[in-house]
Amino acid sequence: MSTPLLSLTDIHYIYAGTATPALSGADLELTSSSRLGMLGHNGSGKTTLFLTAMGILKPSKGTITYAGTPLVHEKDFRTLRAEIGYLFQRSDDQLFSPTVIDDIAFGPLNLGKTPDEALSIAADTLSIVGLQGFEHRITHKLSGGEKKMVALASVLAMQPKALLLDEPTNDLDPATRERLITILADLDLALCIISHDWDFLDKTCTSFLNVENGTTKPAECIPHTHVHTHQGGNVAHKHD
Amino acid sequence: MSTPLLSLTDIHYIYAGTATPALSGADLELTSSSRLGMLGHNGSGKTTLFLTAMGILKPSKGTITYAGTPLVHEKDFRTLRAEIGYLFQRSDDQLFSPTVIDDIAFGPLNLGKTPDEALSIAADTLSIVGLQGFEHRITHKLSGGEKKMVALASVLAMQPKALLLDEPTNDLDPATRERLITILADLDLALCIISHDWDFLDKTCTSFLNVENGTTKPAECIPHTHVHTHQGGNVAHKHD
Amino acid sequence: MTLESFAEGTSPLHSMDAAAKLVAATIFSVCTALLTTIEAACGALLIGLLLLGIAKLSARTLAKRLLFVNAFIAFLWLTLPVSTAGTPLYSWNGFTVTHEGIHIALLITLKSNAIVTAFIALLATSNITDIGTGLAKLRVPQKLSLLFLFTWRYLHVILEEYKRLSTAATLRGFVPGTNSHTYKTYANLIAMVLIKSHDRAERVSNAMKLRGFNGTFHTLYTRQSSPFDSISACIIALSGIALLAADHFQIMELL
Amino acid sequence: MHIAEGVLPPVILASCAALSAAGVCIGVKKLDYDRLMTTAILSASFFVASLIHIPIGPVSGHLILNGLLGLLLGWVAFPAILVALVLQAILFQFGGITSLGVNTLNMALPPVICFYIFRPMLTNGSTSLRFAAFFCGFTAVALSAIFTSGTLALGGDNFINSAKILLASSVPVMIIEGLITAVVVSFIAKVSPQLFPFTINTPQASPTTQSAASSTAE
Repeated sequence: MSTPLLSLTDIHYIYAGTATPALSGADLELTSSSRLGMLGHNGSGKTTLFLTAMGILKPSKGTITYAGTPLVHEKDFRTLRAEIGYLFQRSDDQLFSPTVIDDIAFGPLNLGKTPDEALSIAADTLSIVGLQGFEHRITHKLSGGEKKMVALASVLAMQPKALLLDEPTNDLDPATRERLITILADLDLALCIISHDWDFLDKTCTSFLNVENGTTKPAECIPHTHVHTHQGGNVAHKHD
Repeated sequence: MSTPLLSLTDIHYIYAGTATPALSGADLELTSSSRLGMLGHNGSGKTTLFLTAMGILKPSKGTITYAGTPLVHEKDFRTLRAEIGYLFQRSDDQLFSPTVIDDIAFGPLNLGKTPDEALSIAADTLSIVGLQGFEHRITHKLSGGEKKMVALASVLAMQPKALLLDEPTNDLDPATRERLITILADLDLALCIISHDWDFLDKTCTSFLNVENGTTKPAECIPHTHVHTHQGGNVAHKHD
Repeated sequence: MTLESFAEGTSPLHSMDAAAKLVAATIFSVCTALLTTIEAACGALLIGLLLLGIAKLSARTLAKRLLFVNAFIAFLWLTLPVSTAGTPLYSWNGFTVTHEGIHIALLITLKSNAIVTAFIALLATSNITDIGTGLAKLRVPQKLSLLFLFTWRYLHVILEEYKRLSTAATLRGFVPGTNSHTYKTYANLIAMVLIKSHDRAERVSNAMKLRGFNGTFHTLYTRQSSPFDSISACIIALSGIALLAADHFQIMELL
Repeated sequence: MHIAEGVLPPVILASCAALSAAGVCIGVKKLDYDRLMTTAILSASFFVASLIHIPIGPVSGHLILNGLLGLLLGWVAFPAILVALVLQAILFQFGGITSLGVNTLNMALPPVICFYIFRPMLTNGSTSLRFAAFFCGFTAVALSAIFTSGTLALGGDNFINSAKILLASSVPVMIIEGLITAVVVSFIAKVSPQLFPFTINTPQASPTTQSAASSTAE
């Protein structure tokens, strides 16, 4: 096992105005070669754990360590944010520039790249996600699948060491979903993926974590999804 | 088979500024006892078909008939809108009133009920969705699940003959999802449900329609989801 | 993020009908704004503080809020005493502080704080939804009261939308500074929020149409104010009017 | 730029309230029920913009964006701003009941004026879109600052110094509002021009001037 890149220990978090804590003692560890799938119901705390890792939510208790350094204050998270990419569940929450190129160049510019460097990085990243020539398209008018790929490109443009992906296959058509699996497989970085799409997790991850009621435990076994079609689906019946 | 309540034939629609039509020859038929599940990928045209049925989008070609009368102009759709309820994918788009009671009474008042009648309908409807006493709660302070239930109540308050539901289980926690299944099963009206949640469709519908690239075809069989767990899920492997 | 800092509470002012409080606050504020004597302004401030006492609000939040309101007043204290002509009180380096200058600055301070304290005690103790309903009951044009209520309803949705976009910017290494990249980024965030808001407005309008809306809002509100509410509102309003009368006839000076 | 309660003499408060009432009446007349929701959601987004603090050197200021509001709403800016000011008064005690009229007038009249000055420029494309939008944002805030200091100065000679300081301190805000309005207007013109109640002269897509890199390099 290599040394951990990111590690969260005993994280507690409660949203203001709610009674039950969203996280109560959750742990998460990523190494530079992790491919970790996160399973759990809606509201079990998966997204909260991601937002805590990125320093967006401040845990009431628990420690976050990145590359051996404990992170506490807002400023401490800047290096982490430069090196860990976060893909939002809804691309509409992630993309806010008029054109694709603006959005992709945004991260590199924040990291201090020159406009010319940012442009060439953007062009490279677009070709990784298979959207060559999309530079001047209007982000708001892209299809759901295209938006997801632009969002991924905008994160990859920061040349991160790890990616956190929140429900990346929601709203994807099957072709884009397949393309995403291929792209992720080719990336040489750590992945941590929240998904309800077990088949997708099976194809992209090598270890799994169960999140339940705000706590985490490694999943020894992964539930698999099998889909079959059969006659008589229009008659009420049950499967076990 | 009873006579159709709503029928859409050969519907074509293209969004302004796009190249490919969203609908190209779609059909939909609901009888008063239909429980129809709509399957299809994102962008296949399911929501567009719903919006066309309600007269929000005007098809470039095709006919819409409600209770035997063809509908063409904006005015024609008033009866249909009074008798077919539409549950939006996002509850925040549907609930615009400051308090729950205002929202639920809105439909009945528009249908010409007196304030007193509207109040008593609202109380009844709230108890159907299990939110007794929520009348004076402030809408924006409700949880996601509560909002969905209030949105359902606001539609049921119009005492519709049919319901169109667009992705009703998105963002629902498992308990609210179960409650929704029970509520829908107890309703004595026609249902047409768009959902990616096959298990939910299986539990609520009796016939199914596939939507693909803007066309529809009845699904003879419904794909089922089966989940099993087994050891060794963390080792790469394949199932067929 | 809770915007209604004072709306939660159990005091008699919290449970009072918003329409009655609106009337009381308006009459009291107008009367106080018309006061010209220090004595009457002190009286108004006392009433304001008394109301605050009844409302039992969090002292910390209250102190912060009053401090903020007094920032503008403090700014007037810097200029008014030296730029008002009148009897010199004190001279320094060519600046002359006048008696009249101090008087007017003091009067403004008292009046301003009197109005604000009464306003917080009366209106910040209602939630916005009740105030909107109160406005409707007071026959404010329906378009205005609905505009008020709908603005409040969607403020939260839009605030959340903005926060998600701004989080997205933070996560991609955005650190605001005084430079054109920062201003451009904020402008992009705002433009995106506006465009999404407009799209949302269209969906909401459709939702209204689908529930039979055809241009007329029907109202549910028939509730009358309780006698307790009316009497309390009258007392507050009358105290303001009494102060104004006292001020006008210079009763204080006669005493 | 809120004038606090208890500062101005009654005559000024009353006449400003009357003028505001007239403006609000015109706005309400022009606002039909079908556009009510759109207006409410836009005024909510402007309220949200006013909560955004933007760094200006060592301090920070909040956005006003009333020039942009004027372009999107015209006379309806009056009721929209009235609603926003009432909310600000109740929630944060910025201003109050007696100064509501003067504050509404000072904040809402400039956007209406800007609507009439800049709408023609943005429609016929005689001036560059960014340039016209910059001056729209700049002018609206400048006029608001002038009106606010003007009403303060009308309050008596002794307020003139305060008025001057207020005006001078608003200059950086005017420039930033101009910059932000310019970017927002060209963004909306490109992505969703139907937001404007008039036909906006959409800029021709020229890749070299529109890329992120070149515009941030300005």
